[in-house]
Amino acid sequence: MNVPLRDVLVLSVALFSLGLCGALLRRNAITIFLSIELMLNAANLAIVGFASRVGGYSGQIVVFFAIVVAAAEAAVGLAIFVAVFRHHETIDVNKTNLLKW
Amino acid sequence: MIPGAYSLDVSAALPEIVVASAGCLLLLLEAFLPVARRTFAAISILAAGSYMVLLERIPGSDAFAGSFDGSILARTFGLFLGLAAVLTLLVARPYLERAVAAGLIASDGEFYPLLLWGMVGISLMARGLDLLVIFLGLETFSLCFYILAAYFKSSEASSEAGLKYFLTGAFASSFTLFGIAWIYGKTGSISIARFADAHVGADPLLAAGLVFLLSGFAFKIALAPFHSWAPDVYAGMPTPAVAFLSVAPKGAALVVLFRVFAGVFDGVVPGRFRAALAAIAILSMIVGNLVALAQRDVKRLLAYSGIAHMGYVAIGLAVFGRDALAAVLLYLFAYALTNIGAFAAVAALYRDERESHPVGLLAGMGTRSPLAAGVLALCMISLGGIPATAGFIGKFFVFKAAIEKDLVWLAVVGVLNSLVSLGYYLRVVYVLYMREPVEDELPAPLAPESRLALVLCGLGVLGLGIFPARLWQIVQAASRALPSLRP
Amino acid sequence: MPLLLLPLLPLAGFLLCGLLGKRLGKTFVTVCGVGSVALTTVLAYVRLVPYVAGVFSGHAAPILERYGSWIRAGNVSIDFALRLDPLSALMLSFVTFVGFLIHVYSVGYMHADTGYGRYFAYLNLFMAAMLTLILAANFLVLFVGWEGVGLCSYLLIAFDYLKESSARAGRKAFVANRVGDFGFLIGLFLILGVFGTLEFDRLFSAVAASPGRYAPAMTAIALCLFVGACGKSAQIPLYVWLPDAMAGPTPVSALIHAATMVTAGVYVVARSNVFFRLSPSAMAVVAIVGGATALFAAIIGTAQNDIKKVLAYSTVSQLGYMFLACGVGAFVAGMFHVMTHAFFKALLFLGSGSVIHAMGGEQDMRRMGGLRRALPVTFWTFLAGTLALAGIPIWAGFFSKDEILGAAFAKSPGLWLVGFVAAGLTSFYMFRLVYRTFFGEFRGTDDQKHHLHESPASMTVPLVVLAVLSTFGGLVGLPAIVGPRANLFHRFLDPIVPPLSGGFEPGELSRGLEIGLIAASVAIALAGWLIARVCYAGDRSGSLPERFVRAVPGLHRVVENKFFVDEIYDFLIYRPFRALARFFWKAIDTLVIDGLINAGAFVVELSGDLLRFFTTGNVRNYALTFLLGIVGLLAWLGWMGAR
Amino acid sequence: MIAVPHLLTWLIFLPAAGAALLLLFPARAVTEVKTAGIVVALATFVLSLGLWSYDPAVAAFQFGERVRWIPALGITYTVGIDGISLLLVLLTTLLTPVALIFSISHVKENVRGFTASFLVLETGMIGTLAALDVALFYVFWEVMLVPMYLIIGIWGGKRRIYAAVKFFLFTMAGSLLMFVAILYMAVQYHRMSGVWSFSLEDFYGMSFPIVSQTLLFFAFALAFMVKVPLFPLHTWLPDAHTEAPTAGSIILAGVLLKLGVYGYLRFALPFFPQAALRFAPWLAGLALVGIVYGSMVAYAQKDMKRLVAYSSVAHLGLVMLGIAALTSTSTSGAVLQSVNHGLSTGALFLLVGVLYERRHTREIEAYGGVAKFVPVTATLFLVATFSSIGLPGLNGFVGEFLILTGTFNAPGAPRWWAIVATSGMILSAVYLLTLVQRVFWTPVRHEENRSLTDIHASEFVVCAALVLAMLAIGLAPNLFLDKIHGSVDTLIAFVRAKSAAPMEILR
Repeated sequence: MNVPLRDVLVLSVALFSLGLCGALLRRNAITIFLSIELMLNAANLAIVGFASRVGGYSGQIVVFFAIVVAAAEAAVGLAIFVAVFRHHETIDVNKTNLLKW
Repeated sequence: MIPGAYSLDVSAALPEIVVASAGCLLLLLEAFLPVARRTFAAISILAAGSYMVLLERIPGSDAFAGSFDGSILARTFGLFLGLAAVLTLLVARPYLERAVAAGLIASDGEFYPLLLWGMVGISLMARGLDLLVIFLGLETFSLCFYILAAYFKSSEASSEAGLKYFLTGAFASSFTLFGIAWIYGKTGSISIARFADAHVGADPLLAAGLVFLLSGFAFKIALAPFHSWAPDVYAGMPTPAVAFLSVAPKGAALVVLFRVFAGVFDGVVPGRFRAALAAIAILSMIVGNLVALAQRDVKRLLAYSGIAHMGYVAIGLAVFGRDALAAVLLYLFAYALTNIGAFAAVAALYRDERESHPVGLLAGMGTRSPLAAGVLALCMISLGGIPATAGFIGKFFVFKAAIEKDLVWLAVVGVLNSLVSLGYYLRVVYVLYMREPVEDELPAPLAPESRLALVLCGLGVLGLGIFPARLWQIVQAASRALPSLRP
Repeated sequence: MPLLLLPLLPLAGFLLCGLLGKRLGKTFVTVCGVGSVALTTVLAYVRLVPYVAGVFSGHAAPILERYGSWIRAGNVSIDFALRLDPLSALMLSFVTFVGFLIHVYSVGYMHADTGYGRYFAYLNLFMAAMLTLILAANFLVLFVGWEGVGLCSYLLIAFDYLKESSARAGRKAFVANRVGDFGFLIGLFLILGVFGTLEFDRLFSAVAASPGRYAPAMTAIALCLFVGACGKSAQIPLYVWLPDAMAGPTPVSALIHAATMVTAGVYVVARSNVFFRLSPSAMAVVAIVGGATALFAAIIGTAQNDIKKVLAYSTVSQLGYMFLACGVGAFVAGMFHVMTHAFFKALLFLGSGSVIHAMGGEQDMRRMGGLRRALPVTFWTFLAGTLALAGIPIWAGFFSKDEILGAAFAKSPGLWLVGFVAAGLTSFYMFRLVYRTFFGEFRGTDDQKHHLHESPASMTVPLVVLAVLSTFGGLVGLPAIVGPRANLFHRFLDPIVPPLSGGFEPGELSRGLEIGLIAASVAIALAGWLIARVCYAGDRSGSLPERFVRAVPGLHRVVENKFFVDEIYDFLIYRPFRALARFFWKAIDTLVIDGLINAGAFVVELSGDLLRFFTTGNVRNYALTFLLGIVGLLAWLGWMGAR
Repeated sequence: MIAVPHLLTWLIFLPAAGAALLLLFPARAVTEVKTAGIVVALATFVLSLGLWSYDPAVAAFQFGERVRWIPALGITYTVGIDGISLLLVLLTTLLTPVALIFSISHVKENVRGFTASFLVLETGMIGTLAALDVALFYVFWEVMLVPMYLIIGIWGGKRRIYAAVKFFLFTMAGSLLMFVAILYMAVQYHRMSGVWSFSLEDFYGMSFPIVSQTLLFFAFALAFMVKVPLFPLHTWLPDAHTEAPTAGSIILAGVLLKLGVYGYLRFALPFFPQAALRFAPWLAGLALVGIVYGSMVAYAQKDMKRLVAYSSVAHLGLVMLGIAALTSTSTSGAVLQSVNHGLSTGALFLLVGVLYERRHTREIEAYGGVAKFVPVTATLFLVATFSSIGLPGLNGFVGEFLILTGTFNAPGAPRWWAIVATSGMILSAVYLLTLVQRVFWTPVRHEENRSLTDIHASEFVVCAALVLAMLAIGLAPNLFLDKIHGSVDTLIAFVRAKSAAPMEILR
């Protein structure tokens, strides 16, 4: 079956906004990061959608790379969370504000 | 687009490959031959140097099916990048050894590979001719610097810096990707060269996409209002890494923005975009300078000053055009010399990296550590844009470009801001020379590398300030290399 | 022998005394200081005698000596040039001679002073400046001397600079003179504007050639010059500095503040009589100011107890006479009085100096008395001076003052009356001075009485010489009634008052009237003497004045306090000035200007301090600002797109 | 006098080279550093005497040199001097060694930095006076700020930092708009002619429509009015002067202020004649306010250096009045007077410094009757005072007289300008003689003054040099005026002609 591009984009925008809200509203670093991943994938979805219209591979290639990047980000991110956790016993971003003003 | 017509001439990417593999080599050495650590800095410098040399040799044409720039623009940028890298690496070794001695880190081994890979990422970003390469470069460098930000594991500040940089950075790059998606969707291509063919200059969705992309890169450049991360990250991050971060990626991001706008708008930025960019420039200048006035920590101060300076550069972006690009490139060189010089001095003048870096601690350094203090003062004066220093030359050309495009008022805003900025630059100078020392302990003696770095920066700042002609020719030629950019 | 040598010699003396005086000691100073002036005097007469002879034998052509251009810029070009003409010759004759006598006198008077070298340096510098003033061939060179004498008067008044009063008096003198110079300079600017030159020859010949053409501009020029004259010659309202100037050593008062410098104003008015005569109003002003000053100062003089103060006010009053003369067109008479006054007033001051010297610095007449026995020479010479000043016949003052009064009457009896009364007062306060100082019982302390002694020869000889001059000096200017060519002085000086068509003409007097006036002025002089005698001589000395004082205490207080002029100036000028100055500094400079600037700086700092709190340290806020940025950009672009 | 090739370039860069050399000395070698610095400064002075061969008959720039600097923008290193800059250059080269020699016995810490700063400053000042390329001029103009900032801030008095920063920001604020204006003019020139140039004569050739011309004029005038300083932009001056070390005050008053006058004559006036002439009355107004106001505020001061500083406001007001009147006489007088002011006020600051270094207070009240103990100082102070009051025979009078008479008889100027200005002659006597009286005369009030030692040989020598210069100008002013007025006349003629010409490019 053929999903129209419009629906795909609407979905992607919806996902992106959802992720955005999560990133802005949640306090736990991991949750925030998950929401950001959601935004990334929303972008991916949009690209795939466009790619199907544009044709060619470049779109898909971008998406693949993006997914890899996301994975790498996850790895780095978690490492950093651990480092922070060592100091604060928590990764609540409201609590990590030693550096300010 | 025609599939399959790929000429995979690796030589085009040789510089990056060399640097990247040098990074890998260092990592292996770190793992299996720790005694070799003391050579890491040297090797990295070698790599960075060869990067510059090899760039001179790459085929002038675009490689990888026109997704990889080999023009003089790339070479010029490479010069800038290599310079920044070498100076940073010179500063790094003594600094990190002190950190190891202070027990902030177990080893300084991973620092160099990360820096080198970050450099590769930046290089990709600047040389990328399609959005994919650019995005990859962006992410590569970001990932490395997320880690470098958190490099001092046992320092709370450093970890926090890492966390903040990582979260905001990821947040920003998701916007970047989203922007890429829309641009791709609207233009039907990820290759900048093809954007122009699409003729969709006024399309609102494309505009939205561009805004997302812009925001992502403005984040890396630390332009207001996408700047908030910078002060915190600078404050917590190891100083040499900050020196590099405060210069190199900003340059790359600016080049990208020039490329993309030139491509999408076919060289003529529509008035509303120009206005938006001008607004960003002004906001950055004002926020940067005003808040810098209120800073007591030298690294935060330099962060805000950096925001302000990128504001001046953004004037060039708003002006747009060949001379604007040339001016921006020149400004970047000047800024690289000055800012790295400043951070080199900061790295040399502060003993305890666990603590923050209050300006007050610099008191009396003018007599206690004349070289570092002198270079710091010189850099402050250069940042303040006083003639006979590089900083003045940068401003000179940017404002000239603005006035040529009848944006006199923008230039006026610029000079008024540099007046405000003098307020805090002069404060650093007088604390250095006109205040009695507050610490009874003398600063650590300068390591030869830091000496070299400081002297190079100092001479560079003065040299560029007094004899800018040659470099101006180079950057002008480089600006010509950007297709579809009007004079 | 060039004229330039005349000012240069004392200048050399000044340099020698000033630079080497301390090292080489008093003898050296005496030799250089007095020697230079002596030589100058000789040389001056070497030039004078043939010239004067020439004038009387009918060729009065002035001698002009140029020494090259001094200031040359744009349309201004001024040479450094000196001239010798009857007027400058007259001044030269007595300035050098009296100056020399006073130098000699000073050797004795100042012998004990630590500032001996400094004193003679200043005195020589003064001679140099004064000679430049009188020999100048144009107004700017004249101004050099003009300011130079001002400087020396300043330095010499404040000679005893550790005394508050001297220091203040010095500054007061210079500032008052500056106020005059202000007018003088404006006058010079006007002259330059009208004529394009400051050369006396060119100026006066130009005016004489076409008086009608220049007449309109003259009132302004003349009045400006007169303001300068008022400053230098201590006329109302700028006379206040002269009485204070008595803080200086007495020989200085004699030389500068009686004989020479203070007459410079009269000299300038006489010098530029061509200008003045073209402006009746200016003449009127000169005459009125002169007359008023003469009377006013004479009145004050009657109630002073300080011997030098009396002489000071008498000087002011006599200068008034000279201006009165100029004002009624009798310039020659004015200069005549300048000369005679130089003799007898120098004499009187030196005499008083001798008295003060004997009294060990005491200046208050109430503590003197009966000094004629102790100081015979001083007494007799002083008496000669008094007679001259009081205008008793055959003494010098009689001729000059009488001529002035005559001329005044011819112009306006009112002015004559003023001068007439002033003459009476003059003779009164002078004889009052003589009686209180030299007659009656000694009222000083015992050890003062013990130390009373006649001054050394170096002081008495000049007294005698001056006494002779004040006694017979007037005979060069016998009144017209004696014979048409009897008045040598007029024959010599008339050339300086060239005929001027449409210019101010002095009045004519009938022979009878002239005799009557002479009789009147002799009478009033004698009357003044008589009253003084009644009041202050004999056993009932002082009782009459006391009764008078008791009768009108207010009047006496006012007069004794010099009509409170200093206090009024202090209240009207000095205090407001100081208040305003402080206001400018504290209110405008510190509060307004710096206030605004610092306020601006503060606002900038403050806004920075507030803005920094947007960087809360919480990542979520960073993300939020990021988002707001994007929203803002989108909104902006959307809005722009919508248009 | 043997002619040195590239004389001006030598003059400009010899001091800077000397400064660089000094930095190679060990910081401890104080004596050597002092000697070397003084030797360099004196060498510069001796060299500068070569400029005296300037030929006023050729009323054009002489000793000219031109080297391409930033060819892409037609920016060149072009130097040369005319009658207007000649004397100021000589003044600079005279005052720098004076300042350094004076400081021999007074500057203790960081002598190396001190001497180096002065030499760099000298380079900046001479460069500013000699530059005939506007960009070059701006570079030198701003470069001067840094060493002066350090001199005030490091070796200054109690509130030195406040004063230094105030000085820097104030002057900077003035000149930043000039920077934009210069760029604007260059861009315009490029549009008109198709080639880039910042050279003076090319800019002279341009003229602008009155609106933009007025704006540009203000941008330039502001920079110079701050430097002069003209009321009400003067408040940085008292603080800077008061807090600066004596040597700094000498240079600040002696030369830096004159650069404002010079800049106005060299740039603002001939660049924008219509605007300049239109606003000349306002300039004159501010100058007059400066004369009266400055004098009165000076009178109210309790601090010797502040008093002298405010007297500068008054004197420079007179100079600017002469320029506003723009007659050959008044303008020549103004140029000469700025030299005079450099000498007399320099000497005054120097002598105040002599007292300060011994007594360590600038309070007038702390003195009184000291002439008894420091007679030589007192005498020299009197000479400087009377030179500054404008006593005939000394330098001050010549300048004042020319300015005043030139202004009084200027066709354009109302007479009350000169009349008000002349009143400054009375006021200057009032405040300066009051200073003399309160410091050197009147009874000794403080015992510690009895132990004051008189002026040292080194101090005396430099002060005597200044006094000789005063006498030279006072007695033989033509020596100097002849050098000046040729150039002044050409300038005025040019300004008049250009202001009369219609509004378009004259090339």
